[in-house]
Amino acid sequence: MKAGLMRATHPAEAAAAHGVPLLEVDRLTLDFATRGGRVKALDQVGFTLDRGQILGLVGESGSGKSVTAFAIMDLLDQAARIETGQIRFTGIDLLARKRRALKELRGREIAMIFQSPRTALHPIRKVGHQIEDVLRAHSSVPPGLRRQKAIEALERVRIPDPARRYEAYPFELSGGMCQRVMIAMALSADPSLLIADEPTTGLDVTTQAVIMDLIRDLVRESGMSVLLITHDLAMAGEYCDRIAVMHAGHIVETAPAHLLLREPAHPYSAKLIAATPAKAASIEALAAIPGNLPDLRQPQPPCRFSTRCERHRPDCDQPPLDAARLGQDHLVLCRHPL
Amino acid sequence: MIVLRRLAEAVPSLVGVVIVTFLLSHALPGDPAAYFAGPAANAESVAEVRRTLGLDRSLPVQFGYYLLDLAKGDLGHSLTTGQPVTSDLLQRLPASMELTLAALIVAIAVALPLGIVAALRPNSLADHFCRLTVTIGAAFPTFFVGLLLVYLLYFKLGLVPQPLGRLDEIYFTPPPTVTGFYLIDTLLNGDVDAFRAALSQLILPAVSLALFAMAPLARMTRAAMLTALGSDFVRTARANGLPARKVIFTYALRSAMLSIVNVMGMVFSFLLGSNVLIEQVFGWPGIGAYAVSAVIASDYAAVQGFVLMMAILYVLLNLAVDLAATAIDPRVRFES
Amino acid sequence: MAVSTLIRDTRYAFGQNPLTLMAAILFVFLVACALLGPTLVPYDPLASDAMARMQPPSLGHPFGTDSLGRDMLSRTIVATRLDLGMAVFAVALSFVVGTAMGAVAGYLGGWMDKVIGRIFDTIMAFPLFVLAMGIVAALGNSVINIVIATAVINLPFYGRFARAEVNVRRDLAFIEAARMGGNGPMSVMARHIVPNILPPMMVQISLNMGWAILNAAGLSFIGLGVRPPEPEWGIMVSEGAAYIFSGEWWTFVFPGMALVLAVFCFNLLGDGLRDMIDPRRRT
Amino acid sequence: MSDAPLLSALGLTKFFKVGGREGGLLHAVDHVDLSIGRGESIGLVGESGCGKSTLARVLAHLTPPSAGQLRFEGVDIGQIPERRFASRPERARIQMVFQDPTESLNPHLTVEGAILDPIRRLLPGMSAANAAARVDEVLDLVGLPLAFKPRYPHQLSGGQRARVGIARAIAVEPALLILDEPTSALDVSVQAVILKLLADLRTRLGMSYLFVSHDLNVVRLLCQRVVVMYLGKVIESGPVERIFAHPRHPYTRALLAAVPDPARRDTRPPRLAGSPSSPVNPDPRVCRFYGRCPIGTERCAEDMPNLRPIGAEHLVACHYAEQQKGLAA
Repeated sequence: MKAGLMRATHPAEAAAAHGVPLLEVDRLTLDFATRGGRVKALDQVGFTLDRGQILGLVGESGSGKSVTAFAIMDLLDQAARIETGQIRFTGIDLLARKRRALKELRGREIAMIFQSPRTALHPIRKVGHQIEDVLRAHSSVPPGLRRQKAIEALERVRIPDPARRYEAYPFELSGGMCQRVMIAMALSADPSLLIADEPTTGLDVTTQAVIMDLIRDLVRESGMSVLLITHDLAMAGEYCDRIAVMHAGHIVETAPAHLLLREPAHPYSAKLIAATPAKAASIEALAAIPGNLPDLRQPQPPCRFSTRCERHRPDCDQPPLDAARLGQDHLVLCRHPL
Repeated sequence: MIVLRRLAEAVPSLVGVVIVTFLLSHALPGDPAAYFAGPAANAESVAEVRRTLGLDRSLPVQFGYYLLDLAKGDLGHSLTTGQPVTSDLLQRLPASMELTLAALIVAIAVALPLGIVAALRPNSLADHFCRLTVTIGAAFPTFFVGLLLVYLLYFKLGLVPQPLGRLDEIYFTPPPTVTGFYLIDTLLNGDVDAFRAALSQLILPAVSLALFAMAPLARMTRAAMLTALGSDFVRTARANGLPARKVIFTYALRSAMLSIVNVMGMVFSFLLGSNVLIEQVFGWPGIGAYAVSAVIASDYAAVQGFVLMMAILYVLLNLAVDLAATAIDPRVRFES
Repeated sequence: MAVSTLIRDTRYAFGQNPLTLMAAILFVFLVACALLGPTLVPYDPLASDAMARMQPPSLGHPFGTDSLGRDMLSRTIVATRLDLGMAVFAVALSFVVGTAMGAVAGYLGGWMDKVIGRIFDTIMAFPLFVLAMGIVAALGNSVINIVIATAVINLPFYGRFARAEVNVRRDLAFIEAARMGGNGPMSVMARHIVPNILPPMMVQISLNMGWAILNAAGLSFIGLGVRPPEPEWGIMVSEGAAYIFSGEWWTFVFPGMALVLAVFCFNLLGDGLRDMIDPRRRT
Repeated sequence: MSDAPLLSALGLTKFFKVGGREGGLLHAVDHVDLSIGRGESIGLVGESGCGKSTLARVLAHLTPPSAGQLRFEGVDIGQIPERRFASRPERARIQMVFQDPTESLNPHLTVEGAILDPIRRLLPGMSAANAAARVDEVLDLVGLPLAFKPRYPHQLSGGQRARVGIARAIAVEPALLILDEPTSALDVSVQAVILKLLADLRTRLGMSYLFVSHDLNVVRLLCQRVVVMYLGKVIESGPVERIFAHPRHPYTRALLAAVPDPARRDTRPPRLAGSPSSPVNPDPRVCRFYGRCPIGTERCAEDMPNLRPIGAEHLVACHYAEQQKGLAA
């Protein structure tokens, strides 16, 4: 934990005092150069995340949820180009800042964990040393105390016998254990935002539950915020405060989790919920979504779901399409919401 | 423990090597006795050779004698020098080793940084330069590169001494033998001028050899670094905000080293083989040049001895590479 | 792969990498020299001319003449057939034998795999050029034996490659699916595995050709195999090397450059093919 | 005959040798009894490494069992070597749909070629014209337009590839279709379509399904009976409604409690700690779940519980199955 004195100058703290959300993504538009032309991967993506909240970014593969996270982390590959938009962290636009200034934020204020934890850790470096690498980069922990701090970090993510695990290599640990190590690394600099990109994909369902419980507990303990990226609506429903649904580079709906699952306003959200086996009472009740994801190399109508939508009307094709506010905290990108 | 196991694993290779060299000299079409007797022999001397070599006995018995001789370190006598092949080879070995190791060091010193820089900025100028150098380097036969360098740097520009051996013995005296490596022995002897002279003799053959060995090294370094840099764990390191140096060296390079060490075996194979050609070009008094004159003179025992010694050397080098890989990769250590 | 995508990928590979296109043109040129060489050249490559010894490159003799007054251009071009021929036969031999051995070892496993693996290991336990020297020295000094020696030292590359490729694919889901569909081991091999490993094998062949050329030339450079006055690049470089200290550079530079061009061409082609088949493995 | 199950396995066992000289035996499938009725749909669940995929492969005759009996339509097929099995009528009767639709299609075969291959080999009596008609028929069954016949796998979407995989398997009219996580590589929306297709095909063609999955919700929707495996052993089996409502084995309970459910928001069901013990040379006296089990008594460490009936068609391998009613979830 950081000392009280440092806390006072903590940017996240200062931001909270002014009522600024921790993270605001605003009209982010981004495309990729591919062999088949430029792909508009994100179009006017926007959402906010407050302190101590878990926001679920839910969508099918190719919807742009990971790209959004990578844009926040400045981990995009060379083919990607951000056209417009802002990513504001504690009110400061990250895209306008210099690379160097960004580097200081990354890992310290914003940390990220990934899927398939076994390959996301250095295969031939002791996990304890990997945690120490992060400590060395971001904190003023004196070298003599780093080992102790690393073991504490392992303890914090409920790893039994942390002193022994400190010496372990990733291949000696189970997938769930590796994910905890990665969380320990991410949290060792006490970030105020954790981005979790499908953190339980590839893990068994029992391990998944343990990891998700852990993430929720850590949020409660430390007051950090989590951006949870997942394709699993049921999981987002169980663990997130708010959910943003993505479809083909658009955020089609944002709402409190319980509201979104109970009364989805966007036709795609509703279809997605009905297609989730967890929600269906029988196979007959399971709904199929007709058609395929649109080919983003082609020019798109204002609503990218329109070709698959049963509620499609002529005015759906009239630009511009802006998100409509249905309630206090309920936004939907549709002219004819449910 | 792991060292012992690796040693044990090298045994089958050595057995294979011994069997193949035996077969090459004893079981091939044609009359081995005629080979061993040399080109000047008549029917009687061939028969004599056949008897003394035991070639009139059955193959297994011959193999037994062969093993017995090997155990005694006896590889037969050379026709051209009249000396036992073993002592001929051992006397010339340090010259070859010095050249090979020097080439290896040059190759690594150039190829590794080149490969790393190319991988850090794919499709940049540095990358294209790396690709071009490597492709050209791999296309030039070592002996031709050697000749070109001699022609340009010695004959045309006079930058280096005449390519005749390890040291110009008219002006310099060879140092007393300690390691057999002139570069080290001259320094131990405190003779800086001789050191410089030995170095200037060594540079051209070592560079010619290195140019060819560089290609696989640089290629593998680039490929392994690219894989490592694109790997999930490097992304994690970046996301955790580790400094670039840390990401590149501790994270990417360390895991790339595994693949790089693995091509060392092939590099050694190239170096030891090309050594023969380069020694020929530069009049280097090593075992390669010895083998070439033996081949031309049909001095069979010498050729066989050379092949066997090279193979054993190679097996030992590979063993060292294996041990190095084991030291880098904990997964191998934990296998047992 | 469909023909249309193959054409598209080929055009992409050429477009991405003009060097590959250059290599393809060079390849055609080399093949033409190999096939038509003797009919194209201005002089008889074996005819010596005491009046025209050691002449530097000129209009009459673009590559100059050697110590016997033979035209270097004619000799260099005519040598293409022998040099490429040795490499082609050696590579073909090791491709056929090595792939068959490797595929059998990889698919059947068991003791066959162990024995074949041991053979490859033993070959690889030698520095390969040294083994080739030993084989030619033992078998006798002839062109055929150079081909055999070069084939033997290349065996493990094809064998191990084929074994690994078969091994990887043997457990792939589509092979299991083929077995579910009633394919026995032979038809799994012939219809489902071999067509899939052929493209990567082609890359291997192309990369291997350059190496085989170097190897054969290296052997003749030290006096094995090819005998004078037969025109062959390795031996021509070796002959020319004798005049290096008197400055007659053309005697070794032109045959040497021919070697370089040939090897360069096959290496580039191999890289290009690899790009075409798997852009991710680009190195 | 009509009462006899379509497939029955008795003491089916598959061991793998591991670890070189010391020679451990990995008990992937350890004395499993299982029967599949005609037209029945069975779900096989468990975490990765529990042996469910190996069991599916043994049942599909892709890998021979180490021991045990495997009867299919009254014939003991367990000991028939693969070479001969490939040409037996039973080969066509048992078919399989694989996990990854991309990896399970030969990249060099067109859609038509992929479906035609098993028809030609397994239905040798069929004429070329009939075989071609059969291809059209199954393409229609799985909802793929005939225009897709000349396409190669890389020209298809994930959902279309999954359909081709299913078409290939049902083309030879199997009685038993083994589905190894057929939708785990697919997106939710595509998964829903494929699941509905599978349910529809079963009612239309009357096949039996063995549905291997880690997703309990999918099994709930598609299967009548569920079999739960843990470390090579079947630890519970029974009708789907009963198992989901009243799981009796502590592992099954934990598994069900771990399935994400928005309704469970902010509750904290008991979680399983640690990971499974090693499947290599397990102690035959100790319950496989011992050490991770919240109950775990001395008895569990000395006497491995056998699968025993506890209700109608409901079998459990736990000494304390009866006391499990009141606990949690």
